[in-house]
Amino acid sequence: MDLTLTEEQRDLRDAVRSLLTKQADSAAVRAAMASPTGRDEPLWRQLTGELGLTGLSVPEASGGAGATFAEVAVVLEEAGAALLPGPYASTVVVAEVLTRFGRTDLLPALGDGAVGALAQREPGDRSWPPRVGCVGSRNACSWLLTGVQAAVVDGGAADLLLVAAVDGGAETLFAVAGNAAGLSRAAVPLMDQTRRAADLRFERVPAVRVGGPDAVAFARDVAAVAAACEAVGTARRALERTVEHLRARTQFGRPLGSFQALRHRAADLFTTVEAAASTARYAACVVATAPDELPVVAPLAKLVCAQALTDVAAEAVQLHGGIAITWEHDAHLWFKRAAHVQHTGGSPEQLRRQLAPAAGL
Amino acid sequence: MDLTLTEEQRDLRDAVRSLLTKQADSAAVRAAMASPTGRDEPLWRQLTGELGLTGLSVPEASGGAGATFAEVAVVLEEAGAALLPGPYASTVVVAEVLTRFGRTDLLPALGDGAVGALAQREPGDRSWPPRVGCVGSRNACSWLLTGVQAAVVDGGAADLLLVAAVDGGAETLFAVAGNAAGLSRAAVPLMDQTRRAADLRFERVPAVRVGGPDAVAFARDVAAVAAACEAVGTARRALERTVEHLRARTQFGRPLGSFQALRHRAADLFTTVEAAASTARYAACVVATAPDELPVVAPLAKLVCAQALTDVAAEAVQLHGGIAITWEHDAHLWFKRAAHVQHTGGSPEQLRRQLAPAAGL
Amino acid sequence: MTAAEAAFRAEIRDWLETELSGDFAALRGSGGPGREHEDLEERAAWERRLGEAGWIGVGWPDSRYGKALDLQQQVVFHEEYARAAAPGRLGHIGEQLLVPTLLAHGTEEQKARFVPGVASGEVMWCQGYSEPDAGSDLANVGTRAVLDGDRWVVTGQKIWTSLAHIADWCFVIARTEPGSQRHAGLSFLLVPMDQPGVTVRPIVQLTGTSEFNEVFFDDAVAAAGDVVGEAGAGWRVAMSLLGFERGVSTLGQQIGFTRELEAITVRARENGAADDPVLADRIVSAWVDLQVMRHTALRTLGGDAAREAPWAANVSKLLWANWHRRLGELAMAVEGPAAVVTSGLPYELTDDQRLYLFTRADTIYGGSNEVQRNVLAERHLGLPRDRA
Amino acid sequence: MTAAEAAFRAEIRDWLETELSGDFAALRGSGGPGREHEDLEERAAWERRLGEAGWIGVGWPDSRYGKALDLQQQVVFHEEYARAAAPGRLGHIGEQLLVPTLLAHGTEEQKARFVPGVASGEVMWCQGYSEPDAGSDLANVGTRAVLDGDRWVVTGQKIWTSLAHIADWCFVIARTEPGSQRHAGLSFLLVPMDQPGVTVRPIVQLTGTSEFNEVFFDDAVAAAGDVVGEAGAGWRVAMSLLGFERGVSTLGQQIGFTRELEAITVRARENGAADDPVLADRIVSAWVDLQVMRHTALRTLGGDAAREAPWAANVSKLLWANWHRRLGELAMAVEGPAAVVTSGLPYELTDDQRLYLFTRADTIYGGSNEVQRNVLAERHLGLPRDRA
Repeated sequence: MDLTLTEEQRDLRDAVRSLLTKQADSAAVRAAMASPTGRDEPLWRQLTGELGLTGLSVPEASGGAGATFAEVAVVLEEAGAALLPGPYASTVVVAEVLTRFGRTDLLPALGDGAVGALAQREPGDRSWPPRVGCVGSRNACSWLLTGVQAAVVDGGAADLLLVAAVDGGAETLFAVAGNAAGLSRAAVPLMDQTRRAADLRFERVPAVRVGGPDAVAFARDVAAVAAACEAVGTARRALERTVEHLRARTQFGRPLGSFQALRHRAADLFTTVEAAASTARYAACVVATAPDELPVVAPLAKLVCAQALTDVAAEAVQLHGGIAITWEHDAHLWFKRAAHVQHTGGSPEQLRRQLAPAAGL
Repeated sequence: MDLTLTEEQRDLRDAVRSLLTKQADSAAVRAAMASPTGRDEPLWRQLTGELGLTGLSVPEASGGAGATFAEVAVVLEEAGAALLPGPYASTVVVAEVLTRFGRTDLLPALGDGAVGALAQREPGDRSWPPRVGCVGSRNACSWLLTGVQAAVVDGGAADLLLVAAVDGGAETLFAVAGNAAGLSRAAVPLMDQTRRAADLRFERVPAVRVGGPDAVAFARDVAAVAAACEAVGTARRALERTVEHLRARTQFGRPLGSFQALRHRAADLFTTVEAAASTARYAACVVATAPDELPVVAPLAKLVCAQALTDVAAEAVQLHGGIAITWEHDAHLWFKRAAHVQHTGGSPEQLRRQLAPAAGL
Repeated sequence: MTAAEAAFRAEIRDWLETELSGDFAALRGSGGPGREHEDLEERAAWERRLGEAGWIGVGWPDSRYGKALDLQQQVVFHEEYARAAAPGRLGHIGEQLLVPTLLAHGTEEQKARFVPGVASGEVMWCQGYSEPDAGSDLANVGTRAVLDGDRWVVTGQKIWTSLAHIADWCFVIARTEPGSQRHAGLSFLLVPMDQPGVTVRPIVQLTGTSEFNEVFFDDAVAAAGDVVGEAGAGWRVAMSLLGFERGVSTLGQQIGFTRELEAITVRARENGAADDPVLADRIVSAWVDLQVMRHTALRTLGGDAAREAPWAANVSKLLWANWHRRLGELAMAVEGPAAVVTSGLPYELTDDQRLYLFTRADTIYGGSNEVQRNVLAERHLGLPRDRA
Repeated sequence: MTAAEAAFRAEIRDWLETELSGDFAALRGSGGPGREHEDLEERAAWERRLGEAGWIGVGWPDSRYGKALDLQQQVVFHEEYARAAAPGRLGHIGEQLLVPTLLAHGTEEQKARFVPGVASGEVMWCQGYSEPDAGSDLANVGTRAVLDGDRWVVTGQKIWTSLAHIADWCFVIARTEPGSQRHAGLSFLLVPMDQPGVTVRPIVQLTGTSEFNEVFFDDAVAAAGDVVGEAGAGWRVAMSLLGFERGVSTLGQQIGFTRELEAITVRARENGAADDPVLADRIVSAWVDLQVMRHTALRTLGGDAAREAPWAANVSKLLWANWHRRLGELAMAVEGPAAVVTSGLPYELTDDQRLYLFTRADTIYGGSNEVQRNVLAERHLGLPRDRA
């Protein structure tokens, strides 16, 4: 597997980076995260409509760009780098799942900025993989879904929800329209203010069956890979900004970056980030070309990349010093994002336990 | 509890340090570890006879110096610093146990250089606290001991062995003479060549009962504290030598110690060592004055000090560079000692599990 | 424990129990690092109550101004104060930094003028050391003061000034000899905050709350005599003050830490986190390291500590700051996926989140980890100074 | 995998299977870091066998001297070689360092003279770079060479010279311009080992075995023409050689790592260590980090790696050296209390102990961790050089 970027992927990366540098700088991100919907609406329309980035890996026949998740991953890294507020990751996960399970008929209008989200955790559940709590019951030609899902990222804005539930004893993945009858959504505030979440209550909500346990697992795994790719983007940007600070800031009459203790720590972080980036890239290629490996590679990528971001964000704060403790500097945004990625989608201990059989234990 | 050294303790420390600096330098240690008994016989006679250091905490009425384990701890640190080969730690543990349980009548002739050792692990056992495997059975006015004990440090040379065994379902501590009938001892080679060990086989060996489960636990705990004190001594010396190297050695035209990355690492090690030293000192005072705390403080001290030595020894190797990989430099002796302390007497994970109730879990 | 010590402990405990049951009951657990914005008026009243009862400055070595307790008694006082979850002090900068400095370097007249206000809990102080361009380099002072007749005229900016918004006075390091460099030519000035030349701007922190400030001096004025030590020799005064930080109050701090860890441990038992053996191992590690800090504090407060542990301040700071930062990480891990949800709008953080976020400051302020390591390497390991 | 690749893989696998079943069967697992002292004669014979079959220098870019396999084929070759546990190479210094250097900087005459001996497995090389007083500072070269008619006369000392005791030749960095400083005035000389002026003294390592040496040049002689690149311009030649280290053989190395980790994992299941959840967590961590190294190797060997990952050599070295060192620690932890007992006198270490002890060298030799971090900081992060 060649994990270097293709010419097209590099062009895609450069285009998205250039756009987000202009449209999603720190001020824009802060404006978006303080706005009612938590996103920059014109930018979201541009990303989804003009550029079609949420449909990147959807087949052309289904209205997408016909690329693969490897290309989506390139965009996810840039979204992570900018801390782009809005449901990009959630939506591409839903698109990938529906594409993979042949249900692109369920895709909402991605080109019009439609939003998808994945619901997979009950309130109070801290197990991993999460306990599946919603119950689906067959009702003539359709299903009805009942249960509660906690802190679903982008669940409030979603036009289409994928919901992990139990049907006849088996894990089943259902699709539910955001405006379905019997669905109530209540916003929950997150420490990472670049994200929005909602508690969802389903009371006999009409649902469409997408697939069985393999669909639930696939959705969970793609979400993990998406989180990993975003985390790598954030980590890389946080490190770049930290290195810039070390170059620019002087203390005791010399640039901070000339102090070897700090240079060595930056070098270790660089190693951490690039190693994690390799794993994220590998995982994205696995989604695209070798999904059999996904049950191992997805938790592995989430584990490694969340930890890398956690390490980088923590050191970014320390290496910036006092300014990083202030609201006005972006360091706390990276740091809060790191906590979000680390504590959702399985803790490091849980993910390692999930990987134990693959490791021979 | 005042944990600073008293005037007398400082004098004791200085005297022992001065003696060992002359008599147990690197060349002497290497000669001793290559010798048949694994120790420098004249030095051992001097330490035990003239100076009475193995009987330091034994009451004067029983032929000792009437000091406490806090003074023994001072000597243990110096023995650890020098990597003094020989059974000092093993012997003072036995002396402390016999004193505590009022069995100084069993003490061998400490002033003549007699040696004690504690046997507490069966072959193949990796649990902690160790499974007690030897069995004691009552035989008229005495007990007979049967079983096997693995890699007992100083077990080959011991004039008196303390052995953890089971008697009528209860853990019991027995004393056995080194030359008792039915006891066979086979030397086992250790990676840490400054120590000697033996496998012991007991076949209906006459034994004296010292105490019940509290004696077994006390012996184990005092051994842990002794190991902690020795480890602190080794760690402090390894760090001192490393700092000397950083001061003396130049690279790229300047002393290594002027490179901030190395200076910061040395500072962190210093913090680690002095924190561990505080805990070792506290534990030694607990042996002397507050043995009720010992079941918590002993494993804690062993855990913390073994880890400190492990960290320091590893960094001592790295900071010395290539020379530390050679046989002629002392770094490997510290490093091997660190492994010995870390992997015997309970692993870090096991000791933390032992401490979990104290921590509220 | 001696009988006298037990009686003393009972006295303090009773006093705190009584006082914190009445009007001040709501103040238990209020204030302190990360919560410095809470209940300012009520805590100011508490300061005055402490002062009335003589519980301010218990460790000052001059019995004219306070109880001058011995070390063991001070330990007991701080332990009981922490154990009662009595409110975070507003007056600690005056009590623990300014007054010890005055007692060491001030004139009798200065002591008589300034100490009683601190002792009564009426007068609040803040510390004007750090500057925006200086970072950890305290000697890089840009604030200037010029003697103009009977007064100093002060111009410059300080930053990370705790509690400046409630302080009556600020002690300021200013450059009083134009053209002087680094440590030379600095003075330690006492500047009233309530004057037109002083502006305080709160710094909004990553928690969304404020407890540090920027302080702007724009031709602010101090009396000519309100310089501690000699004019131009302020560096020595400023540095001796750093030695007063912490010390015996460490033991009180550790009781606060114990309470925080206990809450996390209880939570872990309740929510199942403790059933994860790897997480349980981390909890025990935190507990172990807390015991080690306690042993280290006992050792560095012992009779001969100045000789045996001259490194105490640096080692202790590194230990507690890193420990506390890890505790914040542990709190979040114990909470699990719920850790990412705040307790309310607009940005009401949970205790775990506040701990997690605010402890990042612990390793930066009050001498960053990097500064502590530099000091240890140079002063206590004798390693050559990094080339400047 | 393409059919051609599968066929190629089968060819190598069959060849190794056949060869390692006969006289060479006992060599499986022999040699390599930490075991370089084992089976020297038999492994020398194995080198010649490899040479005969054309399996030396498979990655050399010049098809006159070897198979010039493409990258994917080289990966397959190294993977299969490692998978078969074929013996640690004795000729790798000639194959992977000297010949690539000659192909890049040597004259046609030098190539014709020296490459075939390496290709046939007959001629062994060692590397004369490090010196006792230099440490990580390679430019601090004290070894001198003076041109005396048709020969260089070489005087000085090298250290950490792997396999010098079996080498026929040594490539030596020597100062050929008296009074020159640092990187200037150095030359890259080819010096025969079998001459009176060369003395090799083995360095006994912490394992009790030897694989490094001190090499003393005492008026040793090299032919005037046996300088690679221009005399006085040896630094550039020497540095370009460092870029040849590792690369594609990393994947083979990782298969060796996998085998080591598997053995430890099996042992943990057998002896109960795996029942300790905290130790099990460490084992999984090691496995995870090994996968990450594999992904990193794939990325840094990809089509556009030179552009995308110019830092590959430094990052890979840090990753594998630290991983391997941790693996040694893990091996001991899995073994538990039995880990401290050796397998016999005089000082026969267990595999775990050898791994534990010898991996300490991994982070020191071949560019220490500190050197890798310096290079990353300066070249790839653009941080200012530490003041020299």
